[in-house]
Amino acid sequence: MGFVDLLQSIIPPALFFSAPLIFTALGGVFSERSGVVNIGLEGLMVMGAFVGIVFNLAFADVLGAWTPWVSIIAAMVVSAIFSIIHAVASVSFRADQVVSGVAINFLALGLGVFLTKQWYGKGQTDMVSRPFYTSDIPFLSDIPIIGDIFFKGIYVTSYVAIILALIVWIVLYKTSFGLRLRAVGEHPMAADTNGINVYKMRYIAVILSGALGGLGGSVYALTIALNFSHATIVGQGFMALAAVIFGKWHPLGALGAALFFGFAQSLSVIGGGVPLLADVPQVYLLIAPYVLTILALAGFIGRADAPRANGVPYIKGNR
Amino acid sequence: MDYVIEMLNIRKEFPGIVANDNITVQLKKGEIHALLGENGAGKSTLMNVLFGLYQPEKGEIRVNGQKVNITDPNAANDLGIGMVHQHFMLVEPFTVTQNIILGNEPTKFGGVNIKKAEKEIQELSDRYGLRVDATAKISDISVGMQQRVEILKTLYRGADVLILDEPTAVLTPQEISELMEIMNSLIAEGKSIILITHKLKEIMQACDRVTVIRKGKGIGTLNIPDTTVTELASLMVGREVSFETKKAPAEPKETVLNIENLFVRDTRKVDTVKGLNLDVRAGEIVGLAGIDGNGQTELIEAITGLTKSHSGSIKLKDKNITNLSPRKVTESGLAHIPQDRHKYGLVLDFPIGENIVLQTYYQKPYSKNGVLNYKEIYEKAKALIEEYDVRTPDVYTPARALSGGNQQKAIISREIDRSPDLLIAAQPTRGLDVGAIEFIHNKLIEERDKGRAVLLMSFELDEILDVSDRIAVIFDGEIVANVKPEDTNEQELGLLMAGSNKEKAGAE
Amino acid sequence: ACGGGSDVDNGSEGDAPDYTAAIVTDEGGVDDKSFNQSAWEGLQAWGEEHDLSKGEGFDYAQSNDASDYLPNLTSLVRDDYNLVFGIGFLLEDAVSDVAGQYPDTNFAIVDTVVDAPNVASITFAEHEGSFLVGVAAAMKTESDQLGFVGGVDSDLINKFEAGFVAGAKSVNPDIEVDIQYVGDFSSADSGKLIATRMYNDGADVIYHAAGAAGNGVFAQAKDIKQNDPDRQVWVIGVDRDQYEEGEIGDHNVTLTSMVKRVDTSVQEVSNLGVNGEFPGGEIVEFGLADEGVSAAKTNEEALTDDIVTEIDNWKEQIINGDVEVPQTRDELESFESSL
Amino acid sequence: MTSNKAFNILIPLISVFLGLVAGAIIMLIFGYNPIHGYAALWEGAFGDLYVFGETVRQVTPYILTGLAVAFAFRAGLFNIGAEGQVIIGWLAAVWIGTSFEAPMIIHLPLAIIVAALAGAIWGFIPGLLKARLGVHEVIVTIMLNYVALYSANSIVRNVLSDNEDKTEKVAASASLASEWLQGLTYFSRMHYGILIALFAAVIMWFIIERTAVGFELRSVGFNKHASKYSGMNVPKNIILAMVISGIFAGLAGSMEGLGTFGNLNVKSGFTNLGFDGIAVALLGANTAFGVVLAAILFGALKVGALNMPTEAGVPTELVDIIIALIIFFVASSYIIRWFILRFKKEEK
Ligand SMILES: Nc1ncnc2c1ncn2[C@@H]1O[C@H](COP(=O)(O)OP(=O)(O)OP(=O)(O)O)[C@@H](O)[C@H]1O
Ligand SMILES: Nc1ncnc2c1ncn2[C@@H]1O[C@H](COP(=O)(O)OP(=O)(O)OP(=O)(O)O)[C@@H](O)[C@H]1O
Ligand SMILES: [Mg+2]
Ligand SMILES: [Mg+2]
Repeated sequence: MGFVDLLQSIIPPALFFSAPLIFTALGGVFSERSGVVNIGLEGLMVMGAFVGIVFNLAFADVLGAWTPWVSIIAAMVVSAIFSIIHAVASVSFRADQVVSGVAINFLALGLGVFLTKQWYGKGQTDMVSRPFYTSDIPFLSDIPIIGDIFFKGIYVTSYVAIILALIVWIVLYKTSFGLRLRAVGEHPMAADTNGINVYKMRYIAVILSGALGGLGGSVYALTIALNFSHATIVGQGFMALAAVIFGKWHPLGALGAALFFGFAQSLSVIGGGVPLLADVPQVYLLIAPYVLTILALAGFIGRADAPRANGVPYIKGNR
Repeated sequence: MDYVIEMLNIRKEFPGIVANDNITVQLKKGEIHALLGENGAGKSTLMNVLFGLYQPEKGEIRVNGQKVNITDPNAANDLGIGMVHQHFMLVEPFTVTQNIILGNEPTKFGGVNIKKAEKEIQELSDRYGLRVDATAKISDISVGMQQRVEILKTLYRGADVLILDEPTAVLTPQEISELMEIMNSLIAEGKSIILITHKLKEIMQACDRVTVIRKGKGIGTLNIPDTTVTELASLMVGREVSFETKKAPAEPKETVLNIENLFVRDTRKVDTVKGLNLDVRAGEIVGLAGIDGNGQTELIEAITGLTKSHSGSIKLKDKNITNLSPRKVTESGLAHIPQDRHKYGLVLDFPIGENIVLQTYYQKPYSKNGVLNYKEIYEKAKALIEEYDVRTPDVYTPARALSGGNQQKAIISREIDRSPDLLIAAQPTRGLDVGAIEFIHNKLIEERDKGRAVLLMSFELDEILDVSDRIAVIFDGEIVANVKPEDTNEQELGLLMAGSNKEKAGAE
Repeated sequence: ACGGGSDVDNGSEGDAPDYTAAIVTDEGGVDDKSFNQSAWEGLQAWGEEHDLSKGEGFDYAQSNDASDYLPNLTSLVRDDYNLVFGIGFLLEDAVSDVAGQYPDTNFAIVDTVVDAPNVASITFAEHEGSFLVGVAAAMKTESDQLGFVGGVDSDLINKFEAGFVAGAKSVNPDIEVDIQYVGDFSSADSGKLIATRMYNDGADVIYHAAGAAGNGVFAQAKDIKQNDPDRQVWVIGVDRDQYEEGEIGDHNVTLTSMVKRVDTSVQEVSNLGVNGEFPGGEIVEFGLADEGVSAAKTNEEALTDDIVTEIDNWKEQIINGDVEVPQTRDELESFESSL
Repeated sequence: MTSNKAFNILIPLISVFLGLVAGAIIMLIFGYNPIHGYAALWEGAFGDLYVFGETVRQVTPYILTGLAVAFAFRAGLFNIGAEGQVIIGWLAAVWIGTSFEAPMIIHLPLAIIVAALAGAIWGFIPGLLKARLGVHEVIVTIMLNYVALYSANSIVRNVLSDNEDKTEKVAASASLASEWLQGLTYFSRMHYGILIALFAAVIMWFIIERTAVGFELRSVGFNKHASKYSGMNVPKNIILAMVISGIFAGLAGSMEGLGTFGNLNVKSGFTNLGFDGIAVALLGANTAFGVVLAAILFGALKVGALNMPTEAGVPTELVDIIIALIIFFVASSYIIRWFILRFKKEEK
């Protein structure tokens, strides 16, 4: 297998693996940048996957080709609403945000599987009939080499994810909304005295993380898993959280980290069939993404400074 | 009426405490109006009410004669009221401009138009002589400039009334007089100012009228020309106060702390202590005077073992303690009242009793073979709390629930009780009221009289001048002068602290 | 249809037996589209046959976790079921333990062997079924390149692999089979990636023996078909007839499936129990002859007559004993050299 | 004022109560009879000696993983990695248990100690990285969970067996299983590990509350700066906390390897013991005694849940929802506290 072939068999899957992580990690960036720790990303993804699949199954006949798109929007909406629980607990009720996030994880999985059993009478849904399919990007895919590697047989959602990361970067760093959001996560009282409603900003940020987590979960479900069960989302949310921290709470950093995870993961699966790596015992390929992340953190990424007020409930009037 | 602001019969309660009890303040247009009171008197609370951060339980606010309801800081802004808070409200990783426009951003195509804002702010700064670099990051600029940023922030929002909450507490004498000038130029532009302070001299110097608050109650408003420092002081405290700390002349003995040619780097790997030499002898209090950021923090951290020095030596009673761990340094006979009592001095969630043994928990009788003896610990704590008059319901109460002054007393009791050879006190009276300050000053002098060496670091020149037997001025990581308090004054000290000595030396 | 083939049920038709049976699933419910579901269907059919209803005469207990196997088995024993099935080799230890504890109860284990006098071990000749789908694949391929995606690299799945390769090479010794294991039976994403690579590398028929991970293989095949309806991509399903999984628009990418009649086996073993002929301590193997394993022929469009003929031809030979299908990689090697 | 101690007991109780009420409401909404549902749950957890034994069996590792998470929490660290430490401890225990035979008095303690050590190493890595390089322990422990899972699978397959998906059973001399206990409980898998778990809880209580080491750990957990100021070695304490945390989790793994299962399977996913341990620790307010009570509650809920589908038709996941809500209520203790205080005021 030539090098280009190798890239061609690794890059598109890497992009497809990364997309759900990118979406969810961007949600995490919003939430944590506003000062709300979000361990609940996993649960938000579960909710997104559940809703995306259920919606897809229910409306495939009505919506036709639009089904997957409408499904992920439905998943975003429902997960956004679901995330309000975390917002209420950690913003209004001054809950320990880690604890509340853990509760979100348990709750989403419990509810998802419980409702699946209620509605379908079994522990997993059917396969959706209208998932996302890969496509070639017109024109770009005709570029030699580059086109083959980056623009052939790729899910549109992967591009959406990358573009969204850029948008989030612009929103956070170039708009007044972003300035306010970051201020709330660094020094909520300063923001408050500048007339910014800290609670509102944090609610918005958590709800955005819900929407994006739901998007991540539903994209995972509609590109990769194609049905919903207790085993659909297992740890991807935690990987997204890791991408947030690895990426130093920066949208483009999170994008890079998620792409790295996706690349490493696709390499670990594909590697078995790549002559160069065929002799490497599979376990090394499997653990490579995780070990590399640790080494990167220990070696050159180093200390990551969280937003200063991350995890601290804001109590108005407290000095 | 020509009052811009009237706060009439304001009452504000916090759980278990009436912070403002029927206070009235009226601000005339174009005046500098002082708000005077002890710590905890309720000054900040009153102003936070005016700024919309708190809602009063009772009372009425009028702006230009109109009754208003100030629900939040935005409402205050709209009414032309701006506030510079006691603790700066600046987002450190942001630039000056970002901080100023926050919440009020000019936009272009939906994005923040930062270029335009920068230009506007630079212009505004120049107009009032504020000398602020609009593009600098807050974490990179001095405290003085941070304060000017805060002032700029109110001006940018078009404030006509500025509330300055203890703006001088963190400034050098020179910076203070600069601030006074700025205030005058603001008045000249038609603004009105409320200045909170408990420094009487400043009030006499800069203000037109003063309202005195004591224990949440308004005592009255006076015209500055009609009053004196002594009158204001007794109004504020409610009794006669002596301004001089009484103490016998020092009798310095052998050298306890000896620092030679010390170099220390800060977290950014920049030298902040550069070849510093300092001696402190038994039986004397050495005051370390200097503007914040000239290496005093790193110096103290290096002595106490919290930071490593990279060359030079520190000796405590002839024992070399350079780069020993904090534990070893403590055991060698050093006690340290830290600058930031919440960050370093206390584990706020521990009971007071456990805070009392924070450095000695592992020693007998507090623990034996690694097992704690709570009976001994709490007995000790009870004894100290009694002796130092720490007001707390009991020794099991978390330190967090104590007032600032009582927290500080607990720390001091712990440190002094270890009978150290050297006591380092960093800003020991910051944020405390007159009573507590008196108590602490007397304790320091008492320790001196017992033959201990005391190093007192403070940004308050009054304190340095009152308490020290000798003053070491630190500038740019070096001791640039050693002077006796009786041979100097605030003005001269201020100049030394600003490096006049060194510059002169360089010029020669 | 094949349930009727057993000769034991005639006498007991109609009257409710005092013999009761239940199954314990492995991780995954009775709706897993795989052999938990198959087993439950078999038990339900058996219940119907004897006029029993769920909870009265037959039932199931679902395991959510490996630690649930034993309590589930035990609770069914203690509910006085006469015969308790452990569905799947994962339950081997649990069945072996509980069989020792309750020697008076009958147990059966599917897909592996537990050596105890009160346990019937139900196995299937997966290698033979795999041989037939290998034949189909070899007939269908245009690139002479096939893929095999296994779940976990174990003796059981190696049987599928060996049979498949043997079948394909028997038709055309030049065919290459690209073999890769997912590492588990659940990672559909990994399954999809592996399939992506195999199809990219030129394989046009992939046989998966990877449980839910195999869903990824279907997903990838359908994806290719969606983009390029003219391209030749096929999947061979496993355990049940996975025809449904292959539907994509007007096409269907499921060439055939290696069907394991777990349902029949459960039904038959239960009936043996009813008749007092419970095969305790024995290994009951279901193979081609009794339709215990087979190649599904649902996709008539894809499975042309000559392919079907060829399959039936080889099936004959295997049943006759003319062809001995290899079960391990070693056996495969000597099989290949004998070609 | 209602004292803090009273709140610390009251709030978990109220949370559990509210969680169960919410569960009942959900059952009503979906047309189940909550009384039947909860009766089935109770029956399934305590109805007879067999299920009681099974409940104890489930409680055992929960106590240990709960302690693991709680211990780290007390030192200000969030150990999401208990999961991986469980797997590694399990692997180590089984490795020792299957590799040789020796008198029980040596073999069993050795297997347990090696499991604890393995867990300790798995805790040491994130502890070291946190203490020396400031690397976030949450991310390192998440990563190590996967490393543990895949490595253990590979070792089972390639080292401890000949390409099988499980190891042999551990030698009788390394087994925690007890015929006596099994006989007593109609062959439940209850084993002697519960004694180890309870003993570990006592150890945690003693270390944290009674020793100078515990004093340091708690101090570091609350305020690193003040701890450093007062002469404590903060990095050392961070590492120590993670190591001890890992030991508890490693022990939990040995409970499964030497007690419940007696071997190690290739796992397709996590055991969830470590993740559930987070919930146990949080409900137990990170105290040893609280963890034991919370583990009993969660163990009973999990085992009892198995009985709900058959007896009352209620899906087992209802229990997960209830657990989630309980944690949620514990998290929102501020609001519960507020309600209590208001209630009291109105009474007066
Ligand atoms: N958010 C709050 N909650 C409870 N009590 C408060 C709060 N803010 C202030 N207090 C209390 O109200 C009283 C007045 O406080 P305030 O901050 O107004 O005093 P101050 O005069 O500004 O003192 P200082 O000179 O220390 O700034 C103090 O006893 C203080 O403890
Ligand atoms: N977090 C808290 N929890 C409980 N009580 C508190 C808390 N913070 C402050 N208090 C109470 O509020 C009162 C005022 O505290 P504060 O620190 O403002 O005192 P202060 O008036 O500034 O006194 P001091 O001059 O001693 O600093 C204290 O007596 C304290 O008991
Ligand atoms: Mg104040
Ligand atoms: Mg105070």
